[in-house]
Amino acid sequence: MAVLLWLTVGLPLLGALLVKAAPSRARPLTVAAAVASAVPPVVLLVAAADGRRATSGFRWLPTAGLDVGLRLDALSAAVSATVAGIGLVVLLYSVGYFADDDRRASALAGLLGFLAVMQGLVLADGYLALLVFWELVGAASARLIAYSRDDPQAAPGAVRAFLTTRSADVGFYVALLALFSATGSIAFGQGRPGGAVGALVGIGLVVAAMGKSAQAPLQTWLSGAMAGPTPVSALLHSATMVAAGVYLLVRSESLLAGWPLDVAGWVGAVTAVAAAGIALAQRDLKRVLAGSTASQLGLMFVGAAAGGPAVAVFHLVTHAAGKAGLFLAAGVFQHDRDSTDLDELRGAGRDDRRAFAGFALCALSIAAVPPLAAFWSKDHITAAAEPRTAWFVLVLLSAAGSAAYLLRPALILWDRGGAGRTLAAAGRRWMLAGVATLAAASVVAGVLGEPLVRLLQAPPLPTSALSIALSLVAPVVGALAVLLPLRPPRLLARAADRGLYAAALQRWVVVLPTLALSRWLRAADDHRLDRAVDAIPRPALALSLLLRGAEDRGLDRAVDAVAQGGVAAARGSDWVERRGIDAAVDGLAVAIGRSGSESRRLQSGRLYEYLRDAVLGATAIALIVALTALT
Amino acid sequence: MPWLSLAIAVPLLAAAACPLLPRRLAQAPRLLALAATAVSAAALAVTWARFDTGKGMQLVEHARWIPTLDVSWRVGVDGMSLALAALTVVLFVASILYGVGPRPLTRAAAGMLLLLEGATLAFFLAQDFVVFYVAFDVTLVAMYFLIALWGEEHRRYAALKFFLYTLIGSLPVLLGIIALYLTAEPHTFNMTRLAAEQPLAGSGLGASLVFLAFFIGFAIKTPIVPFHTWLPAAHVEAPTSGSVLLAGVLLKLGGYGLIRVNLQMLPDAFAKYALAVALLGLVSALYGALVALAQTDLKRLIAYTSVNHMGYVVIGVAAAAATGISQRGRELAIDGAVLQMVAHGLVTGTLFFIAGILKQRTGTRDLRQLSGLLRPMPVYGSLVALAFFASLGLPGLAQFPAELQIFLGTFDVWPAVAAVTVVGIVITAGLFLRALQRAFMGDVPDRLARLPDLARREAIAVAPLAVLFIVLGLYPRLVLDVIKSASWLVGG
Amino acid sequence: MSDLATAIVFWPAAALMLGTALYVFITSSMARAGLLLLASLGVEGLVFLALASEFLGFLQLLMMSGEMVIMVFFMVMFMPDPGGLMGMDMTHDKRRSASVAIAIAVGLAVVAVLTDWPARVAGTDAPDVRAIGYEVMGRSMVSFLFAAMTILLAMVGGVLLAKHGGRFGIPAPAGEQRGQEND
Amino acid sequence: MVSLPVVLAAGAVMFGIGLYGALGQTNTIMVIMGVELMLGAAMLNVVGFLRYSHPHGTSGNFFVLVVMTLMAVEAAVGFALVVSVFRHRRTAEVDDLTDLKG
Amino acid sequence: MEPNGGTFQQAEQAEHMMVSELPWLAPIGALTLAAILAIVLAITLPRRRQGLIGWWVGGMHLAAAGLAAWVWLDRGFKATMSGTIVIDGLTLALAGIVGVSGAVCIALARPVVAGSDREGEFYAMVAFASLAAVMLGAAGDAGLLALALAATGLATFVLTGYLRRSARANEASIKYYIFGTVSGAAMVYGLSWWFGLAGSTSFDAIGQALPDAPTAAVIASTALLLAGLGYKAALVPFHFWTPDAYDGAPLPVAAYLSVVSKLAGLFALARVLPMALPGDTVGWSTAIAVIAAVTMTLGNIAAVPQRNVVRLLAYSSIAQSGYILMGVAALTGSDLGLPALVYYAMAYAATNLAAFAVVQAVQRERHSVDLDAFRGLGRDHPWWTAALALSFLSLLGLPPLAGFFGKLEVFKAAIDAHQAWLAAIAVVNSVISLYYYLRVIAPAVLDSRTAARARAKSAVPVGAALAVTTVATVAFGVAAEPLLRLSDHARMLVGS
Repeated sequence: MAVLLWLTVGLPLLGALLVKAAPSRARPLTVAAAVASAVPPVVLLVAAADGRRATSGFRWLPTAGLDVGLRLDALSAAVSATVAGIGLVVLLYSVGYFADDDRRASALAGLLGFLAVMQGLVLADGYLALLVFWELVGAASARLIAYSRDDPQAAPGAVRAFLTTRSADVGFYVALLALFSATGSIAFGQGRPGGAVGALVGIGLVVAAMGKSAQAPLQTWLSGAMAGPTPVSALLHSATMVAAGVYLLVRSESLLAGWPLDVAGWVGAVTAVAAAGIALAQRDLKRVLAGSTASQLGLMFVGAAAGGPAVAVFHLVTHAAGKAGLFLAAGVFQHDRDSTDLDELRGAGRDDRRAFAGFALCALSIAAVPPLAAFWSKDHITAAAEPRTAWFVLVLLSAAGSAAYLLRPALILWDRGGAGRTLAAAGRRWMLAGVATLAAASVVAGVLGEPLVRLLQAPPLPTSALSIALSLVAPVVGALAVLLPLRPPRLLARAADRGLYAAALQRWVVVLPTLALSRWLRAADDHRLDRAVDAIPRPALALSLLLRGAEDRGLDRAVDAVAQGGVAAARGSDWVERRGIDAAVDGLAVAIGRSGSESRRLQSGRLYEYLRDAVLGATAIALIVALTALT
Repeated sequence: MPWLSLAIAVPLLAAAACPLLPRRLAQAPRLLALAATAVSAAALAVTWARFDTGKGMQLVEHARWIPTLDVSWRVGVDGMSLALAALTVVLFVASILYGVGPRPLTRAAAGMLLLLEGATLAFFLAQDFVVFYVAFDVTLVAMYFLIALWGEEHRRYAALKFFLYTLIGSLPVLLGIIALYLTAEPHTFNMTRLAAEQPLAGSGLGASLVFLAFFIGFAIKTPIVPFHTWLPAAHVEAPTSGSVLLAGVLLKLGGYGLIRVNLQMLPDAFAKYALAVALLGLVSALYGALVALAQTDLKRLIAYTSVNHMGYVVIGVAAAAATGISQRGRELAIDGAVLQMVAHGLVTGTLFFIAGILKQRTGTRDLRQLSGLLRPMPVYGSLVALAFFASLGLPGLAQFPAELQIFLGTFDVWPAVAAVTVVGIVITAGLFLRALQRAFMGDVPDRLARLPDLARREAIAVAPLAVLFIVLGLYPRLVLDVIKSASWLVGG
Repeated sequence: MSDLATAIVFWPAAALMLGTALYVFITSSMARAGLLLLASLGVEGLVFLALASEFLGFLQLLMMSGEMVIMVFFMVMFMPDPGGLMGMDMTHDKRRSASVAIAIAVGLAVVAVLTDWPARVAGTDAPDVRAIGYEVMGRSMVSFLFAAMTILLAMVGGVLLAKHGGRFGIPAPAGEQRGQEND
Repeated sequence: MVSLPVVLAAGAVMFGIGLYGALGQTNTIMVIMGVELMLGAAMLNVVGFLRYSHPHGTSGNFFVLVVMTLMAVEAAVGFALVVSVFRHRRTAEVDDLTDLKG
Repeated sequence: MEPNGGTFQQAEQAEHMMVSELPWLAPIGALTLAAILAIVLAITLPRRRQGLIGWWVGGMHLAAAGLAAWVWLDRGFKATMSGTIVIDGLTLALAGIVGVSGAVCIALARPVVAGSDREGEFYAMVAFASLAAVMLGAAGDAGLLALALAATGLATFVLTGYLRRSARANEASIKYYIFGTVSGAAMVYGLSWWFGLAGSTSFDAIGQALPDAPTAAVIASTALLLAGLGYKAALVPFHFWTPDAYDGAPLPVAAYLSVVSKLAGLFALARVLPMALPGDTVGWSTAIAVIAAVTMTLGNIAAVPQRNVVRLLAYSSIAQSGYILMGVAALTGSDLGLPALVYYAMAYAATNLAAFAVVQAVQRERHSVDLDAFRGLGRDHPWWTAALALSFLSLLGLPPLAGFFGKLEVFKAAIDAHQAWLAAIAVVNSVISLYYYLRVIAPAVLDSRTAARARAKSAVPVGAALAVTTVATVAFGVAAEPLLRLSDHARMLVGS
């Protein structure tokens, strides 16, 4: 088992090194490495399902307790397998995505390297190893975001991503220090120490998880990270790395039990709604998806806080498949239109129907349309949140939002108004295969709930009639909110007349009722109603615009302001540096020089003055001696 | 075979031989310097092999020098000495390979480098206070000439400042040494004995004054804010190898002294002022990072990060001196501090080489004038990124375990200090990424588009350092098992 | 000498001595000053005599009569206006010099007067002049010899300085060039 | 009646006069005279002590001899110096000697 | 030791002792012989051969140093001549230093005075001055002390004014003369009071009387004594003549003044004060410590703006007096004071002579002693530059040069004597001194050649002196053991 554990980390790493070493053979090497890397996690998963547990570590620092190692248990096996699966798909997709890129070796090696450290993070045994991989994952992420040399947003995005997550990592450090200081151990599964130290541990870990998972108010880095190549976004910023925060919460359940998890839940619930609003207002497809990711991760936080590990991990898995699929499909459109701007992408789905099919399937899954995968997992979260009304409301709002923000790009993609051009790109087959795989996964992953519960030996997943009902209603409301106000009735009618949506939507039973509803609303021709309905989304829209504005201006500016404040402070201290201390020292030198010049005046060259001064000096000495002798 | 004395003496003798080399043989100084350093390295390797990690001060070589004052040539190693001596040799090999001033290495430059090397080794290995002090000051002179002769535009000013500050630091140390000498009965300069006997243990004002004298001296060398103002000037104006050695080796003199003298010989006094020292270290760490953030000159930026990193060392040492600390925390803190010195030497050495190469290629180190360098210089750029990430404490690279150990040790006694210190890692991350973003990413202007990538000579000088800090980052016990402060740090 | 005789000689002699000494620096004539100094120091010999130091007193009179004559010669040779006909002022910074000197004199006098000096052991008379001889030829022999060396030194040195254009008919050496001025 | 303090006071006054000469006179010769007076004051002190405190202090007698010698030799060298300087600079005024300073 | 002579028996006894004690006076005798024979030779030898006198006097200086060593090793210490001359560690060390330094100065002077009109007498004057300097340090009697002070002064006045056609030399000698005689007269006045308090001019007797004597009189007389010896040692506030005299005097004479006559004054202080004021009477150690602090501070500060290297060295030597005086100040409080004094004196002699030798070499070639004259020296004369750097760094006190161990010793003594504040002031001063020492070293080492210059005729004696003193500067530090042992064994017969 130990060998398998290390292989899980080692194989992708080896692959990365090989690809880096032989860039001309990047493609075959990547494929081989990707496939090989997927094997050990699967074996591990089987073993874990079989009840096998293993750890393999060594003493990394001489002090007792500071070991570093990997472990196999149910949680790590499950997440590791997810990572491996998504990783495999994304890597194969990438082979196609980067087919025309002459620096593909770098990108592929980067992805493989990321896969290695991500597996390390998942399999890490103890908080020290977790921290090591946690930081490495962040660095790998920054490197991959900054991959593009043409996009002026890439470098700043990478920097912001790394800095934001690292700031949050201070929490991890502090938690680790506090934990070790209090218990002398950094092993998983400990209870939280009491007192202030325990509070530090709790807060620190939650903050770290928030940073990694882009939870409010630290979510801004995620949209900046979209400047990276799309496969990177798919792998890192939707499916795996950002889920590390959720993983940390689940992993640390025993440490965080109680108020820290409540805090996490609140953060998650708020983020779920806020990020949904942000997603709704983005004009860039990938940024929409980024907002959606943050929102879904918020749901996972709620799940972890309210429902326990199985709930969160279940959603993690289904979301990973769906969101990665969305990104991969977005990547296809991006290749088609050489952009991810929604205006540019208008009609791209119609031009590339296969990709759009995958996109739509995954979107429906994320939007929690039954019986697709994410419906089930999200339903459990909703059910788990039911006892806490506030969370419950927020979760439902976000569910509605998810339908809205996914429907909007879907509509645009399917619009006819687009340019209708498709760039012939190499490697399409790889890419479409990837999209297809994940779309399929999004359809079927819903069955994983029960096995997961058994694997994790968790209590049965919560569910309730109310939650199912409201879960069903929420997306519909969300979809309506999009369909009604954003389509002027005339346009909508024409679109309906032309069967604009029919071809697409008929295939998806879930959207049909929505469309029917919209038709009914139009048929009612009730201006008041129209207006009333119109009025509902308006505040939402305003809110989302506000949030986006906050995102772009407020929070970003706040972050920038902090940074600028730091820089200003730095400049200030630099000024102090140059003017203050240094000047003091230099001033001292000047003073010495000046007193030297003054002392030259004593040496006037006039002998009688010398003599007189000598006499006075001698007298002074005598007086001093007399004073000391007499006292 | 007196291996340690050999390691010190060979560079010094070679330095003395440098003026005698024939002027015609242009390569001779370089080869001589390399050969001498190789001998030193070999002698240290033998020592490393013979070193018993379980014991404290060992392999002591001893010869009478001035018996009247009980001054001896006394050199020996414990974990800290050995680790830092090894670091010294490594950095000198790199510096000699890289060169100073005009190429090939002139006789004078080779002589100064070798003199500096011998003196630095003597300092780390000395077990006699006079040898210790002599070495301390000889490094000062050699470095002064290195800066003043082969430095950059304002080299005179910087060299003078360096000389001045270091002298201000070294003279109180001399007073402290004398005070220790006089309080020991019988009078002795033997550091091993002084550490064992602790003649000033428990004595109030005197011990505090002596502590203060040593502290000022080492604080200037380390440097601790506000005694650091010599550092940016010296680092910026020094030639590349000079900066490397200054940051990589000479700053360690201060940290080494703090541990060797203040902590080992004056633990009582240190315990009294531990929190104050730690706060100074904390201020250094944060202040250094903040000031570095505002720099546009790459060398200045690196220089200030040295203040930051050495601030961690000071915090660790202070924590180890505090009364409330557990044995485990103590060892963690000191192990971490020593490892941090080693790691910082390797990483910052690399960084200064990087800055030197940059200046040589582009004629400027002003980050505002640079952009997109990764494109013409991918290998170099990757090296820069690697070194930057190492310096900001990324796991897997050498400074992470060191800083983590310091944090762990410090948290044991002052959680608040440790927690605030951790904030420093964010600022360093910010400043390095800013620099990376500014100079290495984005569009590349035409004038920078055709820069040659890393040359072989440069790669040979820098690669060993990079390899070492990666290896140390992956498996820090390679050095930590040797350092093993538990075996030589007397329990306080 | 009895106390009375001492007093009779001492007071006038001391007054004269100090008066002439003071007048040395008041007169505007170099020659007069020299003669006054001669007088002052000669009278000091008288004071010595009054204080029962016959040997020293006579020696002082002898020395001064020789030395001061030489001094007068020098003054006549080298001084502007040696006769003091123009009444030139030879002082500078007179007030401050005077106040410093007065302060020092008063200070020393006060300390001297207030100090409880060792008293003469009663009943022991001063030894006769031979004792000085024994002192010089015994205990202070080496000092005496060294005094001789000093006189030799002064002679050689005095000649060296005073006589330009030495034995070999070459001029005295000029200065080394120091780079700031021309010698 | 004469007593030791009287003698010493006279010595102090004489010393002061000599010092005044040394400080206040512009001419080197006059300064030398001041020095002579200072030395004379020292002699006077010793003679006073010999009379009133230490009649057996023969070393004091020798000390006076030494001082007399000093007066002679210092004057001799001093005059020689003045001669030398006067030849070259045509002046023996102390106030003219201010090239060396600072 | 008799406080007074005065009887026939005493005289007879003294004569017997004198004969038996002659070996102890051998170093003094050698110098006396050197002086007398030098005068004879100066009168008799033809002009071309006057240089031989230099060899003779220089040789006898070395012989005196050798004899001092012989006395030390073979005869031990003794208060001779009824205590008027004290031959002990202090005296013999001074004799050794004076012997060797005098020889070095003669070597330096040889090219300056060669062929001049009074060459032979010049060497004779050096011999006289050295003799007087040794006497000054050896004097155990006020009379001899006054004589020796005056004789040292007179001989060096003449040497300073030797270049008679130089206005600067004239001025220097006049100033030096007047300052010296006035200070000497003041000392004589002070000594007269000591006689009054003790009834004898023997410092031994004075030392028995002064502790119980009225304080005011003791203080006043001691202050007057300090004026005399302090001027010789160039202590503030009696230092004013120093820069002017060094500046005007021939360079070898300036070197001589800065080493021989200064050390003689300091050694005399070290002898007289503990002898006459035993056990820190009237707190003189503190007073000396204060003077030391003021001296080093003023010397260093005043040296900073100097551009004339000779004046700079003059102020530097004032500062060095301050450091040496730390040893004197520690005499009562610590056993380490005397060894520190002796070692520092030796180290200082070697170092300062090396510095003056370099300056003289530069002056001979470039006809200037301005800082600019040192520019680019390293390219033209690497060995000179090495000597310059080594000697100036030694003056600064950098290890492992002689000056460092000197500082180590005096700091040790000061701290041991509970004068740590003085050591702290000395430390600050060392830092200040860095400014001006580097001001000379830096242009010499760092600047490139300014213009091609004709190389001066090489003067073998100067080169030899330069080599010897530089090697000594290094060797006294690296191989300090013999000298330190010697200093450690230096004892004073009376006093501390």
